[in-house]
Amino acid sequence: MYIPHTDAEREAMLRTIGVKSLDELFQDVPAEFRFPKLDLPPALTEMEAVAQLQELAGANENTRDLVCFLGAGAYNHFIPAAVDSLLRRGEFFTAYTPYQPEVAQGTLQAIFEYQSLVANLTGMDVSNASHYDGATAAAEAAVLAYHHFRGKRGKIVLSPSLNPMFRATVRTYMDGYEGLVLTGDEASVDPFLTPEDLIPMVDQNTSMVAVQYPDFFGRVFDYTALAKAVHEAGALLVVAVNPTALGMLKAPGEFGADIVVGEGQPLGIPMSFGGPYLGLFATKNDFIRKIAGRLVGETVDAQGRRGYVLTLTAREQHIRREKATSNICTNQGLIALASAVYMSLLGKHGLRKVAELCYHKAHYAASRINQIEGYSLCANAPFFHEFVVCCPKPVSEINAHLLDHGILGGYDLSKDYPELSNHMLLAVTEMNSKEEIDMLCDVLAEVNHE
Amino acid sequence: MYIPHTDAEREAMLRTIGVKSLDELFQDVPAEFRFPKLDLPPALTEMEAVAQLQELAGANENTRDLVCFLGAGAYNHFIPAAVDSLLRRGEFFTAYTPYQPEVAQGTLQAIFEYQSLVANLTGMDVSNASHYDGATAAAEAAVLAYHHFRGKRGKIVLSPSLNPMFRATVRTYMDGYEGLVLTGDEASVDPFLTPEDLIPMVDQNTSMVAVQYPDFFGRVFDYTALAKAVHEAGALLVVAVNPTALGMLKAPGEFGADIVVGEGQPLGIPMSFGGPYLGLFATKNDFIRKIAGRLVGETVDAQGRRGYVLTLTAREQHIRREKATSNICTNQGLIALASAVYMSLLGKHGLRKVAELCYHKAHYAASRINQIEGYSLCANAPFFHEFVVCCPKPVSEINAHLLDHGILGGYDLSKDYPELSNHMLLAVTEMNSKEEIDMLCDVLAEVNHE
Amino acid sequence: MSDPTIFEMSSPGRIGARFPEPDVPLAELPQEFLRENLPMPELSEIDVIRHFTNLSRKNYAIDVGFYPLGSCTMKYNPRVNEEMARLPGFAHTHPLQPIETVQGNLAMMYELQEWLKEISGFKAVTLQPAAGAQGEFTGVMIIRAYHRSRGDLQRTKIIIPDSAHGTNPATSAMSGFEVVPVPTDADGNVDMAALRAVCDEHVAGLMLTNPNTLGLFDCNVKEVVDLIHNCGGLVYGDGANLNALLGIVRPGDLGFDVMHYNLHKTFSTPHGGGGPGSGPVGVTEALAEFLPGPIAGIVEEGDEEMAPLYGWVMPAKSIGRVKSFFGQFGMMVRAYTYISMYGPDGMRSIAEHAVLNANYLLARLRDTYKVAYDRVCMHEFVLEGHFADAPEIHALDIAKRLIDYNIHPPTNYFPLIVKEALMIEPTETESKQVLDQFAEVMVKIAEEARTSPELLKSAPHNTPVGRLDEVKAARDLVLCCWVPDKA
Amino acid sequence: MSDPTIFEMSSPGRIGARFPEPDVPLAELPQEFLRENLPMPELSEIDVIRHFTNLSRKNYAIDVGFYPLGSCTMKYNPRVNEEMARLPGFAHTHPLQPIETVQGNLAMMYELQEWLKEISGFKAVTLQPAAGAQGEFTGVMIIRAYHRSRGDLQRTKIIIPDSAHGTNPATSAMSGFEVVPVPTDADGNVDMAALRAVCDEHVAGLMLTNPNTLGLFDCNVKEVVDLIHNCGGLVYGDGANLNALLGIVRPGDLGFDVMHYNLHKTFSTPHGGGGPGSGPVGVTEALAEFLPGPIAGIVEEGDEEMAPLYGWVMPAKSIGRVKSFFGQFGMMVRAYTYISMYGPDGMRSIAEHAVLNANYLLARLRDTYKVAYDRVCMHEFVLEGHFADAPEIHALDIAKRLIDYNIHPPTNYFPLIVKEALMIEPTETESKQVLDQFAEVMVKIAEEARTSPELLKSAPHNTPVGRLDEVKAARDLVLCCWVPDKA
Repeated sequence: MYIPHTDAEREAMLRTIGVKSLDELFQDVPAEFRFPKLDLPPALTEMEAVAQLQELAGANENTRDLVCFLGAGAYNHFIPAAVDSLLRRGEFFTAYTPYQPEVAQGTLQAIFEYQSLVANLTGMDVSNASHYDGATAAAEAAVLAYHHFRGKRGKIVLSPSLNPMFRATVRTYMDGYEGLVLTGDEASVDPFLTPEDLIPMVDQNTSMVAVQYPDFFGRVFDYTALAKAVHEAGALLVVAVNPTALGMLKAPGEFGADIVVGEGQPLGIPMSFGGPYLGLFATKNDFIRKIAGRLVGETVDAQGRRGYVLTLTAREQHIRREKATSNICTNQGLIALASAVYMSLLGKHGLRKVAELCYHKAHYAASRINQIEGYSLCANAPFFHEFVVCCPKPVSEINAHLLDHGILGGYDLSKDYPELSNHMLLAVTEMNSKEEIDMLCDVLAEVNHE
Repeated sequence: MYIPHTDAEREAMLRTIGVKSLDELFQDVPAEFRFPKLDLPPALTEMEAVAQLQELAGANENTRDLVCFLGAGAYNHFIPAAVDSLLRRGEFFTAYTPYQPEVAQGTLQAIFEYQSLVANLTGMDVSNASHYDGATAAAEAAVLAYHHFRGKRGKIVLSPSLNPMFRATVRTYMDGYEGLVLTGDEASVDPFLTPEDLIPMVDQNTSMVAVQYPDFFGRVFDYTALAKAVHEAGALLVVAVNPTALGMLKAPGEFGADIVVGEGQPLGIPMSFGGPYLGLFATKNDFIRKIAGRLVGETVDAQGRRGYVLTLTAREQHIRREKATSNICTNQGLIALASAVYMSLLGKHGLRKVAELCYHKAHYAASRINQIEGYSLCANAPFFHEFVVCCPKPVSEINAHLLDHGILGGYDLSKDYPELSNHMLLAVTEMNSKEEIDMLCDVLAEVNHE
Repeated sequence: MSDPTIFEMSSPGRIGARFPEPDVPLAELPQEFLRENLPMPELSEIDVIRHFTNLSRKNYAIDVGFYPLGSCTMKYNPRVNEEMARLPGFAHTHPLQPIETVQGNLAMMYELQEWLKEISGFKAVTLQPAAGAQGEFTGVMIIRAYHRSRGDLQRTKIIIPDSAHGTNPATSAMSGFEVVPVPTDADGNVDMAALRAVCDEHVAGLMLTNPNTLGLFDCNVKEVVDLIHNCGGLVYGDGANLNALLGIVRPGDLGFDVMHYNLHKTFSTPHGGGGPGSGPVGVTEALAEFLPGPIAGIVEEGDEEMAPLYGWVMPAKSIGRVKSFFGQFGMMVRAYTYISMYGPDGMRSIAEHAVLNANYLLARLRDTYKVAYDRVCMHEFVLEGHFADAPEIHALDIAKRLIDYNIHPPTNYFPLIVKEALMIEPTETESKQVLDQFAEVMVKIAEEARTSPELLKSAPHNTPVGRLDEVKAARDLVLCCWVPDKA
Repeated sequence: MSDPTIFEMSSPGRIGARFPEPDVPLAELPQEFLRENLPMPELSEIDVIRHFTNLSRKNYAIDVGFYPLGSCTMKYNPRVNEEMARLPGFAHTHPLQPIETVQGNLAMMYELQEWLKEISGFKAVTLQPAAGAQGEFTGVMIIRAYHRSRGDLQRTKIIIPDSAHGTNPATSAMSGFEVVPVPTDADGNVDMAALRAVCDEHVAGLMLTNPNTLGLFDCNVKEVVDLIHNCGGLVYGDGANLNALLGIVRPGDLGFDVMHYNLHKTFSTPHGGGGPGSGPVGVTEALAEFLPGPIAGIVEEGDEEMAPLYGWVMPAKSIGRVKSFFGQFGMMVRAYTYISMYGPDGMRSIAEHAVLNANYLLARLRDTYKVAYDRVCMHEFVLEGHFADAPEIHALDIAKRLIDYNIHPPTNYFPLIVKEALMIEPTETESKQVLDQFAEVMVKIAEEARTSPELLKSAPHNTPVGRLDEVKAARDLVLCCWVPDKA
């Protein structure tokens, strides 16, 4: 309990207010519903709460104890200790949104730097101050595209190899827009299609085409031809990225992306059972005034000192109200800060290095698994650090076996793609040693022979 | 590696210096010994170092997993999360000793408050800014007493129920003083003697008498009569305290202690395998100018603003040099801060509460153990949260059995007192639940029947 | 003094965090896909630590002082919550792990759902929404789905009182509804006549903030709810102000159909300088099947010997996902810890003391500042930040002058229905001493407004920068650091 | 602005941290022993967090900026070290646990001992001493024990050059020795003639700081060591300046007999605003049996299948304990992590860059400030902080003026043998950019000393307090807060 009032103070305050009891303050509340008895467990002291939470946390198996080859949208990366050490500063985590810039230059400059880092990493002109996560960033891209064409283009093309959760979220967000068609990822479409296969779906009624890079199966494609076709149709190309991959791969800005979105979790954010994560959102200059969410801009004070403010706030919901195209206010401030610290610490050298480590280790794993009887790689494109393996048995069965050996196996693709039964999506990062990969291979081989 | 230099910067700097290589900077070093090849393991990256340290830490069994009844000078207490959260502030832990008060008011005021808290808790007039630990604080008390009588009193009386490590440390510190006799704790003396038994040892040649409160066996005595006898002989009474006990027990200042020392670890410091800990040191006003270690005092600046400085520095080694009576400079600054935060958080209410919890739980444990066949309590005084149990078997044997049940048993007193074989010293704190105590009793009973 | 940006500090070739060399045979790099330029900063660890440490020191925060930002519930963020969220068992679990390996997480989420239901009188809760605004969006989409599922397609309007939060109209619009505003009456309640006038068969629902943004509990709340229900609409409760109602009254009991919670306000998960928030949504039985999912549920009942098996349940007619995975899990751990340390009586105590503190401040400031609607308030109240005899002084000047006294300004110019609004929410974790100090400063500033208005106009005086040129910021847009590599 | 003290903030009856009610039957309290009054503050958690957060913001620290405090080695404190020391496996082990349950701790300590031996060329190390000063004390007591064990009781003198650290004479005195100073020659080395003059059969030993407090490597070090050895004495090395020697030269190779390490300087465990330090001591083979103990050792050799069993070993003729338990264990974890991340080449790189940085600054400042002994320095150097044409300016004024530029002052008025000394140690973790900025500020201050000396005399200008009245502090001693309860 964090209420500081002593009995004497409470009495004195009630006297000042001119009431006799706390109850008197609640006369406006309908009497029949007033002061309900709540069926909650009795209050714990900190010592007891810690014990209880430790027990809950201890009831999980975590990726410090398990060997993790699970990815599919959340990745097990190394986070330098300096990141959390800065997040723990009360001035960062107990501050509000920087509405009073004179006493919020810390948050504001940090976000300004975050925007710059994201713009540079993605090769785009400008980034916003973050969205909730990759999926909502993708949804906001769809909203932007819709409004960019003033609702006149009624089709959105979603690649089937765009993260299924991203696609689901886009669908939820766009449900309020009557007559809009979201297509491209129907069950009839080959999940392993190439970017070129999407081109025929793009027409003058298309507002945007969304693809992933590397895609959900880990594959790396050159989207130049697709971008050209999309632009020829006057539509926008939205690219969902894995930021780790951008440490070595061409930035989407280089092949013509109009909007880049992405899940920022790999940039120094713990997996934390799925959140809080970070929605990356960057665009070309053309769309600055249509971006949802906050933007920090540089300016000066009366003495000419450089400072930062929230800018273009006229776009935001508290000013435009029902004219606003997004209602986002609180975003992922502290998580954006974490990623800014992570990117600053790793820098040009470290970001490349991590990307290459992921790449080499994943390729070693893939080539070894490909040699195991009963297993084969089943998507033939270049890949980054995730790849699809065709297995001799259902993935759930294999994973149960792996778990017995302390290994968290790959993602069961049949959950999202019913036709991909026995298809496992494996992720390998800098955290996986050769020894672990070899152990994975040994157990996989063993499962096949059981 | 935390060296920021790039090759280009290094070259430019060498040019400015006017040398061609780094090696040239070391011409003064005898060539035959210059640049030895060091046989150290190759450098690890942070990721590798973390893995290695986690492995080492994991090779221990710790008191979060074990049930702990071990005390004997280090205690398992609950530490509110706010304590470490403040210690992690870079402005505290990466600052130096506050030699420049204008930019060190944070450290200085915190130490000033620490001094005040310790003085109030112990009932003394003044506290210093800390010593290394309880044992060295006891040794510094002996040094003070020696110099207080200008070396003319050649006897120091150490109670056998003063922590054996404290006694050992006092002996080491006083070894340089020729002709001094340390007595009272010879093997021939009954370890369980009472304060009154010490009185006959006190004479006009005695500089000080040191006792512990509660004593090493957990016993609580009224030292009033001893204090009177000591003072009548013109000597000083030094009392080593457990600060947790002072949450409920009379302060040593009330029964005439001249110097209070103690191990401050119970005040919010992790057990951390024995260190860093905190040496409490408080005295009556009479000895202010003879206290070793740092003191922070209140003063004002030219504008009359209140501020704090290191004061009475003329006592310190860097000014008095060979005239100084102690060489201490770095003390336990950050740990003193931790204890100040802990005492502030718990406050009057919490300190009393923790003391009572320890007391009640220890007494429950003692009364239950006393009922187990083969076991009995063997020191008949009131006790606080530690007590001695006479066991039916060697303590090491019992402890091995307890450990099999995940219990860290008590301290084997025969290590320090050969005559106390089969004597176990058990500590119970607020961290021990009734369930744990009952489990301890069950296993103890079981051991006896094996 | 302006701190250089991380790009300005960058030195070519400098290396911060290092990583091991590969322990596997090297694969060939896909040359055609490699980027040529990675224009990211090059810094050492000390550069980064110093830079962000110094930036943080330019921030005001709850940890630094009083932060009476109306409608934001800036209460103390307990440190133990931070520790709990960082326990490896929580922080290092992958969201797609088999349920058998994450029973602790699922049990925690399940219990938190149960607690949130109990606290506000709803029958089902989803923890998925990422923040309050997304909770609102979720709620409105559920209202939409509900009507649609009944084939009731004519309901195109959402009624929103003008005392509501600004997100409400934005949310309704983005969900495809037409927004119908209704005014506030002289007592600060919803204008019942105006409300009646717009209630018809096109009403999908009403979004009610209660206590509203004036800090007042709507005396007609039951009538409002009944009116809407009677015309076939549903009532959405904006839970942003739930702090005032904990243990006092349950929105579900009052007839609300759907409501979002702000874990980062009511349940003290830290605001983080602008997030992460967390915006669970509670609904009535009738709406449960529309919730976004998956939701933590019991998939195999337990018995005396065995704990139940927790797993994921997808509501039958779910509106779908509103984000990846299950929500802001780390925030849930914090809120769970927080609620478990208060218990049922503590919940009520939170609201009582939040309301006590607001009324105490109101009592102390009533004679100095005009109060827009002067009655007993709930957790916050709105003053008018102007004086007849100091016409040049605006709410903004008072706000900025507070900074000189090391106090964070209240929310200003909101709600829009109060002239020169200063919206003050002290929260329950502030002591009488802090409130007294604030009241004294506010009185002093009112005096300064008359005697030395220039002090207010030129405030703040001791901050790293003064008032900033926002027009320039929006006109000469600079949204990224100057990057040496690109220059 | 002065922050109130925790006692001034206290409110009677306020409760911060709460604890559970007892789950055992209550025992009778010992009434005769209970205290009546516990005059401790009564605060809430938010009070405590705000208070100490705000206090911390009044501190300068390495994390805030450049801290060139001579002889203190204020290098960057890596964050990973902090995390490692907090691992539950380390932080929550009891020092008296059976050795079988703490093999990780023992293995770490054993390896750290081995590494410290290897780094400095000694044959045995104890980790017990709590800080550098206690390491010195330990070393001198070992010298004493050595002579005594040989029946050589006439050795009553310790020779200490005047360029040594101030603790050296204090340590010798408290260990029962007479201190014999020897001066420094014109080049900044020990005056060999003076040294020869005092070398006789009464010499127990010499305490040599090398590099000395002038930052100079003594060119005659081998001769000095030989002289002392030849007269039967032992040579103590003050390891405070070891940072300059890592991988450059090993004191053990130079003939030193005993030396302390400052883990909180050389191996980057944080200074903590005045501790905890950690002062292990290394010795030659001949002195190993005198070390304080217990020391981590191998008690059962391992083989290919089994790791060795680590345990405690007590040296045969140990001087005894110098403190409880085994030393500042948490600091050892940090130092261990630090050394493991540098490795053998990294060690040398530390010293090289520490020396590079010092010589670079010396080169940039040589024309502006007088250099006491102008030759290639090691990790630090000493300037004279006065100017013939600005006689009223002292080293202190320059130091205080640096604060206005957000730089921590160097050590001043030490060493005593340099007039108006400013002792500057940049350390290896500072970049050229930081050094350049410092050099520019120092040049600017030298100019200000002539053009606007009042700027220096009245500095610092932007700190929470100005120069404080130290005389008053010592005269009107106030060493405790005013306590309401006691008043």
